[in-house]
Amino acid sequence: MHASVEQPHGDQEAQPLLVVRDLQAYYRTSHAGVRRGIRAVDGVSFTVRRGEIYGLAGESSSGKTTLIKSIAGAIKPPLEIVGGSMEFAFLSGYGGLHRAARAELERIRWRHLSYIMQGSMNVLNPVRRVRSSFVDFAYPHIGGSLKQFEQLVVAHLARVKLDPSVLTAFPHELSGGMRQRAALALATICRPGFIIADEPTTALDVVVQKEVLGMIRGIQRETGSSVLFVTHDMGVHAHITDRLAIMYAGRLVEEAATAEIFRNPLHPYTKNLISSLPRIGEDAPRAGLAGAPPNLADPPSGCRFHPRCPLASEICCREVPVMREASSGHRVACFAVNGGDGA
Amino acid sequence: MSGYAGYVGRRLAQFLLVVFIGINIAYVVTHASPIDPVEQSISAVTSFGNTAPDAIEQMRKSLRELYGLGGTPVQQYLTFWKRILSADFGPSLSAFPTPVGTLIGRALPWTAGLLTVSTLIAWVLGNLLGGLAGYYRQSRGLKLMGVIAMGLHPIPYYILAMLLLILFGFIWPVLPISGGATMNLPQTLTPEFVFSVLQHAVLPALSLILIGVGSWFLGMRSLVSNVLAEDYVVYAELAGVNSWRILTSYVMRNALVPQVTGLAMSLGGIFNGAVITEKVFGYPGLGSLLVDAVYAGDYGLVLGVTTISILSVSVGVLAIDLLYPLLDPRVKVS
Amino acid sequence: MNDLLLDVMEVSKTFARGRLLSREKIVAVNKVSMQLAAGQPEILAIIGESGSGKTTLARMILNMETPTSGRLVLDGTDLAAMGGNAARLAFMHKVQPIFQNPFESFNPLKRVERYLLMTRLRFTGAAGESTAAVAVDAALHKVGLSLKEVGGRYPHELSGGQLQRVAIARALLAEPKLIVADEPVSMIDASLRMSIVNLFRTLRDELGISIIYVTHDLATAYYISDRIMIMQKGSVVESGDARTVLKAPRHPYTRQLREAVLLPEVASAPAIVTPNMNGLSPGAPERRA
Amino acid sequence: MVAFIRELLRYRTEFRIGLALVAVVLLLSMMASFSPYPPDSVYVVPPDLPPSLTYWFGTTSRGQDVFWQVSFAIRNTLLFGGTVALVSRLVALAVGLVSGYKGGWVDRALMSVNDTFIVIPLLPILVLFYFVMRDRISWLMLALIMACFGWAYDARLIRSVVMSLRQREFTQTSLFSGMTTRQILTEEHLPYVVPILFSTTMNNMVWSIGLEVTLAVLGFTDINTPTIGGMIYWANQHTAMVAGIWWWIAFPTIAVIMAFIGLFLLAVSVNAHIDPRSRLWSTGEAS
Repeated sequence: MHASVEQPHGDQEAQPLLVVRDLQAYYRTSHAGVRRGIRAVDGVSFTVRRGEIYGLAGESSSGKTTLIKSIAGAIKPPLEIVGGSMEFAFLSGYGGLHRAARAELERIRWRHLSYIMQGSMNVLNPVRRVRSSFVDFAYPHIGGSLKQFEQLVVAHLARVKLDPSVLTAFPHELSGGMRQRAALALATICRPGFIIADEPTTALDVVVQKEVLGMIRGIQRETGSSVLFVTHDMGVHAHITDRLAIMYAGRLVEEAATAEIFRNPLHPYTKNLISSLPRIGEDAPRAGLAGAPPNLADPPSGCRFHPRCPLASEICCREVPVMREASSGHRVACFAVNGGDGA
Repeated sequence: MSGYAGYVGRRLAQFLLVVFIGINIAYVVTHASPIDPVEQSISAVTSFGNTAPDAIEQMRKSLRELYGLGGTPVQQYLTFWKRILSADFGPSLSAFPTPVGTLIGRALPWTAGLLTVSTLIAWVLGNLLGGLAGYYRQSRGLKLMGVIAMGLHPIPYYILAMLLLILFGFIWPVLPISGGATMNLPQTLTPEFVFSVLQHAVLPALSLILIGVGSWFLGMRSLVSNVLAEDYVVYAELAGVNSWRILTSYVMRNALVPQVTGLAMSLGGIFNGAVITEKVFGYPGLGSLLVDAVYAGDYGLVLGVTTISILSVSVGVLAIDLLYPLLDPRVKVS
Repeated sequence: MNDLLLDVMEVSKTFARGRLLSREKIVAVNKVSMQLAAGQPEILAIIGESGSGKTTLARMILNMETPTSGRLVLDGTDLAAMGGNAARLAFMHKVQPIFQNPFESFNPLKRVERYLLMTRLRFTGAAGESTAAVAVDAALHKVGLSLKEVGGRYPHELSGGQLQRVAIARALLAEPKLIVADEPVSMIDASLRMSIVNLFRTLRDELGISIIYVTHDLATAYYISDRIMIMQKGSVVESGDARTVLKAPRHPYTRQLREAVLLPEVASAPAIVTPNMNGLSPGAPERRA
Repeated sequence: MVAFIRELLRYRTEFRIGLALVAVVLLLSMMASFSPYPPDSVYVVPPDLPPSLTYWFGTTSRGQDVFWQVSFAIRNTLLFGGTVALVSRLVALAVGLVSGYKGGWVDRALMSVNDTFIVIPLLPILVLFYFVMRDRISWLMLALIMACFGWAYDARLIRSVVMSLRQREFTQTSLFSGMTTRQILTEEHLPYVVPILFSTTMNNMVWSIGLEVTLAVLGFTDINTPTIGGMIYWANQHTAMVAGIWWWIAFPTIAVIMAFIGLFLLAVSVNAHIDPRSRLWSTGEAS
């Protein structure tokens, strides 16, 4: 094992922060002799660069939550990593957090890698004051005297416009927006190199959502962290991410700079996602897609989008399209765009 | 803080309601009898030996008043309450003329001590082990403990107490099986007396603890497996928070909250158990007093012990309720 | 009076929180009035954030909540004066709900067609199961499904989008004049959302059903509604023609909401550059317009 | 329902063990109908014989065959528990349903009374009851008075289930599909309440039988009707343990413990199976 922990601010700046290669994560159950598998993530590759907000969009059964769990190393049966690797800049040689040694993980977690969770309204321990969450999560990584630590926390809370008094409050005494900002401060206090944000603003009202997004952006710029930002909301992606990947039925179908995706979507699924978004001031009719997302226990052959695709041809039913660069930095997995032969 | 005041107000109101309904049940039960309880009691007492006729008359008068047999139903009811509120249950018939209050006062500390200590031990131990068993699901030892708890929990107090009695009284006689302390020791705080009290408390306490532990263990284990799925626990795990810290401050701390409510709710049942245990081990508490009073036909004493039981259990519940906000800060806003 | 389908007059709803000693009152809806004209089907959007009282108002219109003060009159019937089972059935014949969570809209232990058949039999006096089944199939066709696809299925065997269509078909089977839909698409996947939204438009245009669309989403509200009503903390702060209000909001709160909408247009502004690959200063493009 | 039981049999070891124990005890109780002796006659067999091929469980000092006594006793004890459970279920169901559906002040008032009944220590009251009734106390009377106290905890459980059912959207769908309140209760909600009713019935039987045994052992019941507690009472009266007649106490104790553990396991396994999270765990049906 040549595992080593590298400093996020080392001299290997050009090295990407996370490289995911051909990841396959399945839910496998076996009872009464019947083995079943749900291929939630099936051959996903992408790279998160240093200092960028990388967006991941997908609907409820796209496998994006499973992808996040895999990257975070939160693998519990029946979820299994079946193939592929995830290499972090700060943890190389293991092929993923789920294989890292315990001591290594304890060093990395929160120092180099933190999370803003889906439903992060409920991430603070309800029976303890907010201060103790900061102490539990961050103090072991920051050290020094508790007094210094608290000063640091107070200064950091100011970045998310929270008063120091929230530290002595219990979570239920804070409003939803305040809790969300406290969670944001908690996730960024150690200035980690990498933050995974899973639907961090979905439960918020629009006005608060915009404010919190601005704060995430602000802190990210200041600390130079990379963020993997997952949400189904294309408006949020447009607002905050630098690059964007679209996931459908366990696979990536398109990836490009966010602006490029919105300006020039290539994959028919992406095209529909963007063209169907209603906009205030535009009265043209929008059309949804026919059909329903596939069941991942029994996905369609070939391209998983072909049963709903207006451009589907015979090859789409047979072969799996791979992600190919259509123009610089713009990858797409579609025979209609890339041309016939697939590979 | 007004939230806390509101909470305390609600708990006090509930406390008064429990006492009110409890005493009323006692009233209805005593007045439901188709036979004249006074004559029955007197015949039960007098059959033991020669009692002076004027003493019998005094008893009859006191009993009739206690039963509230004179006057209109409303007057009967009010008299009943008056005697209970003034804690005046008259003289005991079986230990005439010692007042019932004195007998109860003597017995109460034994029960309170035994019950408090054994309940606390059972609660703490059961929750601790149950918490560990819920957290470390794979541990064989804890799994085995779960099986034992499942077997122990449904066994009634009497049967378990009897089994212990057989085990330590006949098969392996190492512990005293009867009484609260060695008979002839003076009841002062000498080391011998304290040791003797502790020694005598082992078996009754053990039977209470064995049954209690099982139920707290099972409850805590299932609570913990629910808490484990909560966002704040998952998040702390992802954050690499020390696992002992997660177990104590996150998992157990939150799972304990309903267990405190559970303790308050089951206090009545635990008291029932203590009554039996005391009888089996001849422990000089309220339970033995109650059972012996029934055998002796001592009405005042039975009624006195019953009302005091209702009252002391309610006080216990109130005490737990008032401590509850310390554990769960959320009650203040409820 | 008779030319109104729905007349909401100064309704308020207060909830009491806490018990006995510490009682505080929360005004969920504060003197709201609104009207829907009869014979003139339209889509009215009620827009607000959480705590704005929009859902409480919708529940009062559905007679699931009784107003603390004020009056609601539906098609000539005062909801407060409605008593007895027959009156309740007559009311539900006119007004039907669509709920937010399609997975929760049907009992997981029962087959979904049960609700469709029941609705048909109860409200339209359909003679027997077989005529009802024909009507059920027709209603399912209106929402792009068929009895063949849905019959005999349990809720977990259908997707969220399908279930929401079934819920709409069920409402249609009562032949209502008004449908109250509370956040009907917020839990529907993006690729399916617009087809459900478009369905509401079809219901209005082809079946002449008025729709009250309760939502927090300004963009879909703009897309389908004729009129909108903006609520904040229980009160209506602005209302009127959807296009007028959303294009040129007058009330500061409406403006605030309008500005908070995250629009894809922002990203398609030409100032975008590809992110800097050289790490430390993330090359995030300036996007603020 | 059938599918539910089949699933339980398939995935829950506790359920299988519980079912087996209860079946054995039930079989034993049904044997009572074939007893060669009436339950209350004494000196029908030679006294104090240890277990043998003739007298499987031995004989008592009162000249009774322990096997047939246990059979009668467990039958009566189960009947007692069943009666208490049945009557208290009616109260629990009524209070739970009303409280859960009505809500508001009705709920608050009912729950206050409910909590009172949970807290009040029952045993002293039962003893008081025996004290004033003495020999007139009957099996049924005791069962009824216990039923008056045994509903409260379960009413709370039923109430919480009903409250969550009432909140769920499908209830509103049913309402707007024109279903009557009775239909909603019996067709939509009952399937969720039945498993709870079952598991609380089992737990309630464990509770009431335990109390009955206790009272009987102390002699505070109708000791002439053979029950498990009654048998132990008579054994104690004849100082059976000291005299070495252990079988007089051991067999009824074993029988009642089997009943307890069996009923308890049935309750636990059904309860665990209703909880969707642990259900997924056991059937392996994740996501």
